[in-house]
Amino acid sequence: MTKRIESLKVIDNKPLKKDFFIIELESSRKLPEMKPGQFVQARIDGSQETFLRRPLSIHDVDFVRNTFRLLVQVVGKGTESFSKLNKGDSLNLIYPLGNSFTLPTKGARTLLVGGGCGIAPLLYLGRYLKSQGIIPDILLGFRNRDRILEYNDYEAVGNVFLTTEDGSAGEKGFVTSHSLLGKASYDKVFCCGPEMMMKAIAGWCRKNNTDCEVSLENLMGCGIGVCLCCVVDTVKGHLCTCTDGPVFNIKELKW
Amino acid sequence: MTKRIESLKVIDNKPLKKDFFIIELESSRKLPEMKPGQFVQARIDGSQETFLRRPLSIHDVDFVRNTFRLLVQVVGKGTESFSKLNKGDSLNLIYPLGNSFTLPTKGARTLLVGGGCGIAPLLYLGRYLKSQGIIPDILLGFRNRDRILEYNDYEAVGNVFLTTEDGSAGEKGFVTSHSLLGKASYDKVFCCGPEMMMKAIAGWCRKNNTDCEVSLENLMGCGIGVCLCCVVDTVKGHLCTCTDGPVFNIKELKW
Amino acid sequence: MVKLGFSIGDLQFKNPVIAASGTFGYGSEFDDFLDVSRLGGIVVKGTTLEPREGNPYPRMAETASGMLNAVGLQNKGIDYFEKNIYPRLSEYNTNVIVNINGSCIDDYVALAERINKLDDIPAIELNISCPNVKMGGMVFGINPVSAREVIKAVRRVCIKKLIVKLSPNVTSIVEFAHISEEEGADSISLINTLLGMSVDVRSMKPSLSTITGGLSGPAIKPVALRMVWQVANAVNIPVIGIGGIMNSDDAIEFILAGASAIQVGTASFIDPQASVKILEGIENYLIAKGFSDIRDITGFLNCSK
Amino acid sequence: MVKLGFSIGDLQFKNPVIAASGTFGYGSEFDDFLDVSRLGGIVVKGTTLEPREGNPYPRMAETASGMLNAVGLQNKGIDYFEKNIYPRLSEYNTNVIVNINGSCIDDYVALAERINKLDDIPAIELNISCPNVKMGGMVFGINPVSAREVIKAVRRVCIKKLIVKLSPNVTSIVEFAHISEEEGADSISLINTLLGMSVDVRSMKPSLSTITGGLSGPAIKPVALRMVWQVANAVNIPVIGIGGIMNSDDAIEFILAGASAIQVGTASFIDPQASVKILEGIENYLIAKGFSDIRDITGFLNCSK
Ligand SMILES: Cc1cc2nc3c(=O)[nH]c(=O)nc-3n(C[C@H](O)[C@H](O)[C@H](O)COP(=O)(O)OP(=O)(O)OC[C@H]3O[C@@H](n4cnc5c(N)ncnc54)[C@H](O)[C@@H]3O)c2cc1C
Ligand SMILES: Cc1cc2nc3c(=O)[nH]c(=O)nc-3n(C[C@H](O)[C@H](O)[C@H](O)COP(=O)(O)OP(=O)(O)OC[C@H]3O[C@@H](n4cnc5c(N)ncnc54)[C@H](O)[C@@H]3O)c2cc1C
Ligand SMILES: Cc1cc2nc3c(=O)[nH]c(=O)nc-3n(C[C@H](O)[C@H](O)[C@H](O)COP(=O)(O)O)c2cc1C
Ligand SMILES: Cc1cc2nc3c(=O)[nH]c(=O)nc-3n(C[C@H](O)[C@H](O)[C@H](O)COP(=O)(O)O)c2cc1C
Ligand code: FES
Ligand code: FES
Repeated sequence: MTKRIESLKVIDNKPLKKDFFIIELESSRKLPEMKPGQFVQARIDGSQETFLRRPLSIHDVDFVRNTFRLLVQVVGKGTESFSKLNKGDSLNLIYPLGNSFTLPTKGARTLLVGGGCGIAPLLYLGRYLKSQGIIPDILLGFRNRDRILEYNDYEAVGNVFLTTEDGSAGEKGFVTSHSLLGKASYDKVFCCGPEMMMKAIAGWCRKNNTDCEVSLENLMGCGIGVCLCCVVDTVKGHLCTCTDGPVFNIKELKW
Repeated sequence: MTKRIESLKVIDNKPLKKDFFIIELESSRKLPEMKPGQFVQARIDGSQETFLRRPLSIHDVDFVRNTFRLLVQVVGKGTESFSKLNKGDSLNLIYPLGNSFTLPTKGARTLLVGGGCGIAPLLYLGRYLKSQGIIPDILLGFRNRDRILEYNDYEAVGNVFLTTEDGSAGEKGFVTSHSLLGKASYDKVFCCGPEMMMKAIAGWCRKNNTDCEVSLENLMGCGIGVCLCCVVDTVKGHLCTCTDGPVFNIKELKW
Repeated sequence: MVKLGFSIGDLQFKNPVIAASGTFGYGSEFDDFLDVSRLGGIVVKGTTLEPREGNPYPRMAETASGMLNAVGLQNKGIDYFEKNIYPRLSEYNTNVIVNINGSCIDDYVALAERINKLDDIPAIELNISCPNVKMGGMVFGINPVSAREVIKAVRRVCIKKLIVKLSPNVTSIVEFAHISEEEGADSISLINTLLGMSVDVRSMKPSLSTITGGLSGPAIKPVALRMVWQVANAVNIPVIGIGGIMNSDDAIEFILAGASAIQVGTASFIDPQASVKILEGIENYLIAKGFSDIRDITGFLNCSK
Repeated sequence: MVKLGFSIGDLQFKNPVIAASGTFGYGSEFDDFLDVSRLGGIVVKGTTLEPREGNPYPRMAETASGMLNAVGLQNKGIDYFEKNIYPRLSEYNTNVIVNINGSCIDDYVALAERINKLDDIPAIELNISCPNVKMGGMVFGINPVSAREVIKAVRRVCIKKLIVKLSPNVTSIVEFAHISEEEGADSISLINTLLGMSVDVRSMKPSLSTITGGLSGPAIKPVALRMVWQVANAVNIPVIGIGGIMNSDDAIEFILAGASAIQVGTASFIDPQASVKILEGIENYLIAKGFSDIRDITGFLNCSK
């Protein structure tokens, strides 16, 4: 999979609830192969707002229109400057980066679990699974109803279940307490979200002997495996989130 | 004269020829007293493009509409970022700063000489002189016809004469070689432009025993007289361009 | 109301925000922008015995997130200060500190003696760290022997609180902190500027008339913070953190690292109100975190894994 | 065609743009972005005798125009390098330099002896300046006695060109440059990172697991440039300038100040093509200024008033 550096055209930048937004980008060249779970390193050309690039997951790809989307939450100055991009502006990316989710065998009962901006990579993953004939359950957790993102897109690729911490929508509690986890059993779980959530899901999977992959969010200096800043402590020693990950099987992690 | 720090609203940003543009700013408060020759220290709020503020002369003030204008040439990243401001954006200023031109007595034969973006402060000066019943001669020098700024505004306040270095408009040569200087004599000359031009005019004034004030452009750290970075070597020692100037009588300078 | 005060010996400061020398003039330049008396203190422009013209122009260059200066202690000398500036300063209801500079030890001693007589100046900041003068300044501050000598000599005469301002251009900042403490300094302030340089590739000339100059601003904050943390862990006198502090988060980084107070320098060029905004921001931070006294977070950095 | 080459002794470099250690992996990570063989050289990741895991996460923090890192020389050790990486490196048509690191002098000597046997490695860069390891690294580089010892010991065995990489965290960089030259270094590269620190005010914790780390990026450029200028004026061996070089103007500043070559570090994180863009920019500058050989502008800084 060849990586490239490219300035892509912003063809849409849609604010969602609260601090979230979805940027759609168009390439003037044919899009490279991109897999679910991969990410980009983004920076506004010439911008001094941040020094380093910012890693963002590939949210969804449309190879027909030659575009793809990023789902981003404003948490600091980098993401804030991205949120202000207008149609026609450009965003410079190094992409596609990282490994990808390991796709389950046909007929595998599959669960996707996401929280906050961690739901970003799950849409492209769900779409891919669906194209392989797997309709996953998708369990999304949010703080409260005001923080629920528009999940219609997710409903098109799987069966969506919701939790909110305060019960203002879906079931009350954390994703791990959702009744689904009591009832159903899965061959494969994919999870992306706050570390606490991923650890809880990892725990549940261990207990239930379920294969589980998580997508980690570490601080990144380069995104291409040279700065060695993004390490995660695994059973094989320090591995790079940007090249050995961001997707790790929980068997590899010391959680 | 009280200085203030304020974010002003950009109500117009008009590109002129080549790298020049005129920004019009509106204050939400009553404008302070501002005198010809004074300047502002500008920065885009929150911008990381430049570290320090950038000094810009007050080009023209409209106390009725509570607005004023800056005439700016793009020479680097600060001025470039200003050129990209849109209507409705804001520009943060510390202003008004510096001393001002010493206004001549009624009936004084007055010449204003400007070159490049040094013509900026001369419009407000001319307007002021006119309000005092003095119609100045205004001698403007440019590299070539492509670099001539729109000078209609200047024609409204004085008699405009032009030179271009290549003779593509007005008289050919530098301002000092304009035939006007051979014919007319003046009681007071005000000059702002490239240092070489100001030195030449200062030389002419010395020879003709004409009182002359120049507006200097030094690098500024603060603009309010505390960093002592903007000094000019005068007969009284090092003086600050930002507080003792930017306007100096050539008698004070060691030119 | 949260408590913001700190003290150097028996000298009380109402809050930990102090304006840094050479960046705040004599205070009055800021009267239009803020109430100078709200600050914990102001350190006035570096002062010498005789008037000084400083270095030739150009004296400044912008750098990435910082600036270089080569002012070279331009000031009108202690006589002028005493006669024309000091009387005005007495009107501020805050601690006014004089930053003193010399070409030799006698200069420093003579200045300290002059300041002894000025009732409204409760402290001096001994600048042995100015990189922009050929004689004195940093030359003292980067040599342990001469640093000790000048501090000792000044301490012998100085009846005011003595703050020693350290140069960061050394291998071991802790060594100079120890020397300061041993020789009786009441407080240590750091850092002064890092020695830097910049070149104009168009003209192929140095950007500064002096070739090298002092680097200040956010660029130096990580170095300043590291040194403040090292020094705060090494001495028992109050440490004043300086270097690239632009907002209250920056200030709090220094306080968590062990600084009892901070100085605001270059930030005042970009926003003349930076110092009071930092003060307000510190107060808000303490309230939000549920602390009632700034001393509860001084040196509170949690270094456990 | 302008001439861009320079040499360290009889070792020719086709141009003065070299990728800095720890920021360019082993070259292959950049194959998708540029033709690595176009560069004057690449310095591969800091290598030690034994494999090293480096420091715990977090190892990085962004700062104003820079970053702090606390990687701590994570690498798979010289055996792995020799067996798995070296064979691939030989395919690049450029000078591949190994950056060597040890906890004691014997480590450095043993590494130098191992590299002696690798025909396609024409030079080593002796890193006595890594701030992120408890033993060795910067500890050698900030003490003149141990710096001399390690350089002497390595020089005795090393049959390759020996480049000594200096730490900027010292009072007198010139002292260490002299020591390097006296002990037979063929070239000096500088600077390594400045020791810095950053605090997360929300969690009240240090941003790095190691509390302090190495500062790189444009923030340090003025300090790096000053030191390169001082060193270039003090020694007669080629100096390689490093620190905050993001574009060709930055590189030219170092060359005008006396650097025979430059290394591109952190810039490659932001733009993996930075090194070749810098190379092209230098060429264009020379053409625009009418020079036909880069050596015509090396140390050409015009310091007359
Ligand atoms: C592989 C990967 C994929 C990601 N995908 C997405 C995505 O699709 N959508 C999305 O919104 N975000 C995603 N993130 C997170 C995103 O990179 C950060 O939110 C962003 O870098 C923050 O930049 P900023 O300048 O806005 O905030 P900053 O000002 O840099 O930081 C704001 C706060 O967030 C914390 N922070 C910043 N980055 C991280 C991080 N990587 N991990 C933990 N804490 C951090 C900082 O410590 C600070 O407290 C991803 C991260 C990784 C590593
Ligand atoms: C009192 C005063 C009034 C001014 N009024 C105006 C005005 O009305 N309109 C206008 O267009 N410009 C004016 N200037 C000049 C203006 O301040 C500079 O052009 C501007 O600061 C450049 O900023 P930049 O970031 O675009 O360029 P930079 O990237 O900072 O610099 C680009 C190049 O210009 C040179 N340069 C920058 N500033 C100065 C300076 N002050 N003197 C000499 N060389 C400089 C730099 O050395 C560099 O080579 C004034 C300057 C002063 C001191
Ligand atoms: C223009 C300028 C002039 C300065 N003059 C002095 C001085 O006279 N005495 C002194 O001790 N420090 C002087 N300093 C250093 C500052 O007080 C401060 O230590 C340094 O700038 C670092 O802080 P900052 O990054 O917040 O500016 C000066 C700094 C600048 C930028
Ligand atoms: C993440 C990272 C890792 C580094 N690793 C090494 C190393 O292993 N050996 C070394 O000599 N220098 C190392 N350095 C220092 C760089 O080679 C360079 O000297 C320094 O970053 C300054 O240059 P820059 O500002 O261009 O990055 C590292 C720097 C960074 C940012
Ligand atoms: S981010 Fe640099 S190695 Fe992963
Ligand atoms: S710009 Fe600071 S004193 Fe004039």
